[in-house]
Amino acid sequence: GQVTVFAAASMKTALEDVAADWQRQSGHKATLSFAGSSALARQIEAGAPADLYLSANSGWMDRLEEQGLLRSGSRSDLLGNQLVLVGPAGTAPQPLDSTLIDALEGGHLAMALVEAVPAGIYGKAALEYLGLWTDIAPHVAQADNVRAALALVAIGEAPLGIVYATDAQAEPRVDVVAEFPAPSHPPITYPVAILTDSKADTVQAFLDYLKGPVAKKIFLRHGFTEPPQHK
Amino acid sequence: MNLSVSIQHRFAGFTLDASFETPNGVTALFGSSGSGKTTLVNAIAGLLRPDQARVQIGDRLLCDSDQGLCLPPHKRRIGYVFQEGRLFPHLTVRQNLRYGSWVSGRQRDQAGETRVVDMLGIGDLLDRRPGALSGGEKQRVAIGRALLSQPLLLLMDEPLAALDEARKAEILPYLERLRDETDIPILYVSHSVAEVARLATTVVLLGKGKMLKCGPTAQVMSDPALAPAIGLREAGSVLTATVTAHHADGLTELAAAGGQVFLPRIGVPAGGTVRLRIHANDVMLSLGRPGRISALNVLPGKVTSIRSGGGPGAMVQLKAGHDQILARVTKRSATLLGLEPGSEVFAIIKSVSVAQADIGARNQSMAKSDTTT
Amino acid sequence: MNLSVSIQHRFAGFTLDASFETPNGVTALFGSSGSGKTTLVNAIAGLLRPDQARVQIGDRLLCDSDQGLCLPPHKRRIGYVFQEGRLFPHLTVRQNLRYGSWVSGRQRDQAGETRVVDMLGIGDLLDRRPGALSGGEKQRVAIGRALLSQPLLLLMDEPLAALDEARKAEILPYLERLRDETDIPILYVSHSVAEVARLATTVVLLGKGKMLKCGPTAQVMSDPALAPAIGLREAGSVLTATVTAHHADGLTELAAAGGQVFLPRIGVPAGGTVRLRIHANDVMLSLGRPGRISALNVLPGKVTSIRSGGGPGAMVQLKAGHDQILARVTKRSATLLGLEPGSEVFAIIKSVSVAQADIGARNQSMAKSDTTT
Amino acid sequence: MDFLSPEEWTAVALSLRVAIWATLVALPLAIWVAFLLARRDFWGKQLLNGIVHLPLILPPVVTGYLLLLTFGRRAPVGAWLADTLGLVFAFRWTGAALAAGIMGFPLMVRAIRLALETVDPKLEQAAATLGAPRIWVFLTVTLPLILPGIIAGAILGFAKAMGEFGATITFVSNIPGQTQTLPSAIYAFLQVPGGEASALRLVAVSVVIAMAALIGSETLARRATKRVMGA
Amino acid sequence: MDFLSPEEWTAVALSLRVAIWATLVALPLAIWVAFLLARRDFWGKQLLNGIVHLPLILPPVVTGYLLLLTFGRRAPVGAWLADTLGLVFAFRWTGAALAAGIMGFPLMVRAIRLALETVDPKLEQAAATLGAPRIWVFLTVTLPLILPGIIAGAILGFAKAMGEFGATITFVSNIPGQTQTLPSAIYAFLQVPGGEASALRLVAVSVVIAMAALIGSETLARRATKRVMGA
Ligand SMILES: Nc1ncnc2c1ncn2[C@@H]1O[C@H](COP(=O)(O)OP(=O)(O)OP(=O)(O)O)[C@@H](O)[C@H]1O
Ligand SMILES: Nc1ncnc2c1ncn2[C@@H]1O[C@H](COP(=O)(O)OP(=O)(O)OP(=O)(O)O)[C@@H](O)[C@H]1O
Ligand code: MOO
Ligand SMILES: [Mg+2]
Ligand SMILES: [Mg+2]
Repeated sequence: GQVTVFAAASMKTALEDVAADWQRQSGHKATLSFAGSSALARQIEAGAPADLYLSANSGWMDRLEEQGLLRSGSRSDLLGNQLVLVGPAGTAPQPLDSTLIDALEGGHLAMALVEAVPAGIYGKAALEYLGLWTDIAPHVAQADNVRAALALVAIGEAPLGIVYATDAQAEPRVDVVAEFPAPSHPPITYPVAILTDSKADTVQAFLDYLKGPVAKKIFLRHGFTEPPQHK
Repeated sequence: MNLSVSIQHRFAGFTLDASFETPNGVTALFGSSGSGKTTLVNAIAGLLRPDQARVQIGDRLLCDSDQGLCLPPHKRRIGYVFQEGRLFPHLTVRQNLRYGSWVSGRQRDQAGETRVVDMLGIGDLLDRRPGALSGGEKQRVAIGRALLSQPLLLLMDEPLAALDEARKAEILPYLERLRDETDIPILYVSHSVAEVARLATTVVLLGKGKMLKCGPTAQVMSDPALAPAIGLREAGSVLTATVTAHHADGLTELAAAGGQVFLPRIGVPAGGTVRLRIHANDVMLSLGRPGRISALNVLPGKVTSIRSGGGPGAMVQLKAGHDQILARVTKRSATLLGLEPGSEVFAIIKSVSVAQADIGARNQSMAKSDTTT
Repeated sequence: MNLSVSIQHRFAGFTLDASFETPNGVTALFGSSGSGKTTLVNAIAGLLRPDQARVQIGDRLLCDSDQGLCLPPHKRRIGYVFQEGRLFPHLTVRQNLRYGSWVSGRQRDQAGETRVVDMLGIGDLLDRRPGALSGGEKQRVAIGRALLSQPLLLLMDEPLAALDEARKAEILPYLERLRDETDIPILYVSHSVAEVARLATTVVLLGKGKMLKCGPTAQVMSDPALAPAIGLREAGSVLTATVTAHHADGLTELAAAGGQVFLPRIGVPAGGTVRLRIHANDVMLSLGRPGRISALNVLPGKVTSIRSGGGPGAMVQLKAGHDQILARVTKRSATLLGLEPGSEVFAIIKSVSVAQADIGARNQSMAKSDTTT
Repeated sequence: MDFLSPEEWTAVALSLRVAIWATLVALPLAIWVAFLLARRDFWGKQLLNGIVHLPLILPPVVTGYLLLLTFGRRAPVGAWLADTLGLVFAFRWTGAALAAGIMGFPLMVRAIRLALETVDPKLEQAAATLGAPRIWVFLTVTLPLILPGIIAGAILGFAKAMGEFGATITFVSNIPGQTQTLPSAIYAFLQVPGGEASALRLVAVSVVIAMAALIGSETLARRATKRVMGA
Repeated sequence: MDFLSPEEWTAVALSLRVAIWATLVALPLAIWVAFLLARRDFWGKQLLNGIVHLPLILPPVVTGYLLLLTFGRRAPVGAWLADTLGLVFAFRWTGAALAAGIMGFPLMVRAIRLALETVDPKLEQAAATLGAPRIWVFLTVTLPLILPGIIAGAILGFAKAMGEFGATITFVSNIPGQTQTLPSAIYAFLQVPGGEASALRLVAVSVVIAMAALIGSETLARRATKRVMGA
């Protein structure tokens, strides 16, 4: 009756809380394996014994879907998130305009990889939308994932960084100095799906629980939002 | 079992080309530093793959380039005492000694081991590792290790060079016994003429990679032409004599072709045959039979040749019975005595100067193989 | 410059405790395998840090445990020829030879280098690496390397053991010249009595880590009590003689205390003093002056003692002039000749038996330092 | 023990198991390959040498990915091994051991090869003249003489196995109790804002284990060296 | 060249520069440390030994994080170096070289140390009796004799530097043209669905470079060994 969940690493704290709660409710255990969305997707392609895939990136989910690795009809957008600009705690609010580059004071803007990691892709899109990208691109330090970018700001190595609201909320050493408007970037979604090979009888129950109100409350508490409606 | 060797090999700047066939017993490989002795011995052991080679012990063919046959070293059953020890540093002395029987799965010969250990005086070293042994101690262990591997041929590359006289004197008889009591041929590299004369049945003289001479020890040693190659001081002759009696005062009486000879007692029973080595330097010549002197051995003979070079000395060859005796005297003496071929003289040899270390005992079978070559 | 050494050191199972002081020239370190020769030499070179040590060359104190002084090896300026070569495998022979002057930034002595290379016969090897040299070739390079490091003391641990007679005979005179023409003391480990007798001013006899005897060569060598330690065959006496004339037939005439002596020509001018070594085995005794024999050297003398052990031989000590001569004869001869202390005899010594290799030339300063010890 | 959660203890135990197996299984193979590279001449030697070094040259993620493509359940080699030998690597601790072993392999081979190259062939010749066939020469002379090198190789392999992360998480994911090694657990903590303290605890455990192994190996190696050098 | 984009060529050049500097600068230090560990006895030797091995034991991300905490602009050491020597590591290629050097350090030290331990002290003694002071003995005897070990250490360090990813990206991020090494670029491609082919191209470049270095080093090492072994 055990469910194995492959989930994007950035969901660790929230998902662990949810799984613990589910175990308390149902008596069933969910085994959570956290890694980058890409690594997990490749592992699923290679036949990983996962029941549920929770990605931070709809691109990888699309690819699995194309290959018929998802149980049909099980895919849905579970959560949404918001993109924010953060600075070390105490940093004054920063308008998202051409003063941004001065605010770096010669330092770097921390982001996730802008071509590869979702948070970086969204961030680059937003900056392009705001017309700031060309100027600021040489000053961007790209980390291998969004949490690493957050850490750069948290320890003060980068004066500013672009991360998810969920990350900003969890890290006391940073303050949100600006929020990116929703239209400035593609919608941020966390898709979820059951995998074709899944044999666990409780997988549907767990997915239902994830979509249910109790889990949603926990997710929202961690800063996630309802999934964006337009898809 | 005789040993037949034919080896050609080229290094940059050095060519070895030597063929010889030797009867059973000890074959001395003699030659100056760099003349190719170690190279030759390595080729026989299979450690060096020569350009062209044929090596045969008795009827065991070890290697024949023409047939494309070349046994690997471990199948040759050759005990090799290296010029530089080559003890296994990670094994104790005891384990080094037992290595041969261990790796070949042979029954260990405990009695033989005890005998060899005693003979070599390494009983106290058995539990030590080779690293902290003295130079001579290492070499003694190396000799023991080779002896205990039950070889069919023993190669010894200057095995005694690092040892003192007393230790040499202790080990030499054991090598003699090995020669006399077993059928194992020994190829023995040495710079010491005394050792060679004592041990060797046959001498192979190498010079710059070429074989200069191969023959019975007596013949090579008393060849005046080879004296420079061997070393003037070391030239001499080798006689064969039969033991006639052992006297109470510790002397042994022998009959040589040229007459009666006395020696300090030797361990050969009456009737046995021995070889006596006489340094040319140790022979004095007298025109009349000398009177009251301490030398007991006086052999009458006839001068066959006198060779003198640029130095003050002359090498006089005598015939005493059918034996050749070499005597090295000054030109002045030769002149004073009026020596010339045909002169009748007496060779005076101090009995003790035919010293223990120069006596080689031979058993009958060897005497035979010696004369047939 | 004299050498003063006092060293105590313990290994598990072996204790070295030796103190000696030797005059300038060559000091031979003599003793059986495992008696501590290498250990002693290592301690002098500073390679082993002994428990207790004091080493002084002339007035240069190298090491004194009491003062807590201990110079590191590279500051001692000691040339060391090791028992096992220790050539640098990554350098050519030439680079090995020049290593000493290179690392110490000294001016290289090109003439000296050429001379040493010629003397050692290693001219053809200069561009080779040590890996493929023969055993004797390696040792010759090692000797050259030590000589060319311009040392203040030379330590030689069996330097000639791997060499053939001819090569030894070539190198020995150079060591003699080193001894005679320079002020460099040499500590020479050897198992060869002939080498020791020829080279050494002083002999230090070691046994099981203890110093048994230290004294002038002549004295140690002709001490009948030490004959067993030195080896019976090698016992003998050392005489001092003055060159009186060089004759046209290649002989040199000398005056010893006991009379006139002839030798093959030696390179010492008339008036010079030389040391002659006479093997006890090479001396024959005669009651009357012998007649027409080839031996040119007949010294009258008087028997001072006769020592005979369990064997068939007897050691007869004579006084010829004020020199001691040892003669080893058979008991039978001693009885036949009726020898006893006080007997007047003639010692017959073949001139050539006082051979080239046993002649040691000494210059005046050495003769002096010799007599003062 | 309160210091670590049960799940973390599991990760510690798993890491140890993975590292020990990786080292023990890879070692004989490494000795063999080192021997080939040091002593034999054959066609393709440089190729073998290159392949051995690959895990060092490639980013670990790539190695993990290649492993996934080779030893995954759907991959030819993986399927064949599973069918014939019943040996499954994918998403098992065995896979973690495989990844760790492969990542440490070049280190082991180099250390052993270096030791092999300094063994004096004259000693091996001496053994041969005493009647030892090649394999015996190797076992009784060569092997004991290169023991310090083997120990060095083993400890390098073990340390690498304890620290290996990229290839492991890419190949066998990060499934608690099955494939979650210490480094994976540490990584997961670092993905959580404020997870540094938890990560540090695990780092400490990892360091203590590796240091113990290190000191043990030093002692062994010193003993082996002393035996060889004399006294 | 069409095979790689200009940006990718930049990454290749940067990786080469990083690997070469990392190897060259770390090598003398590695020789010194190897010498201390092999030949000297001092208090804290085991500690030094442990520290040297740390980069091997720790997951690379942790190493990168520790580097950030030590050599970052805000970190004490980093600030001091920047102020006094003008040496800045954070977000510079120099930082990538530092990370690569540190990750390869244990491999270098081990190889060199292993070689040092097999040098016959008797040869060093002989050099001393010929008048060579310690440092000369080291330079003229020890160093040439351990050359094969030094070459092995250098090539291991170089290979590792070419492949290092985790510590580098964590420490200096991924700034195209400044800190984007080949492994970072490869990683980025692997994060995107369908990026495998591009990643493979870069892997090929990386492998070719490393193989060339490998074969070069083998040739050098063989020559060095031959010199030492004779002929
Ligand atoms: N490091 C060591 N530890 C223990 N014992 C040692 C050590 N080095 C030498 N010995 C022992 O000390 C004794 C003297 O050794 P040393 O090498 O000085 O002898 P030696 O007189 O030079 O002999 P040889 O003529 O055989 O070279 C030997 O018994 C040897 O085994
Ligand atoms: N691997 C090699 N390459 C080139 N030359 C070599 C090689 N091995 C030996 N030689 C040369 O071959 C000659 C014969 O060497 P070998 O070792 O056989 O001499 P040896 O008679 O044993 O001398 P020694 O009495 O000095 O030990 C020497 O000149 C030596 O330098
Ligand atoms: O799958 Mo991620 O680690 O949130 O980009
Ligand atoms: Mg030789
Ligand atoms: Mg010695």
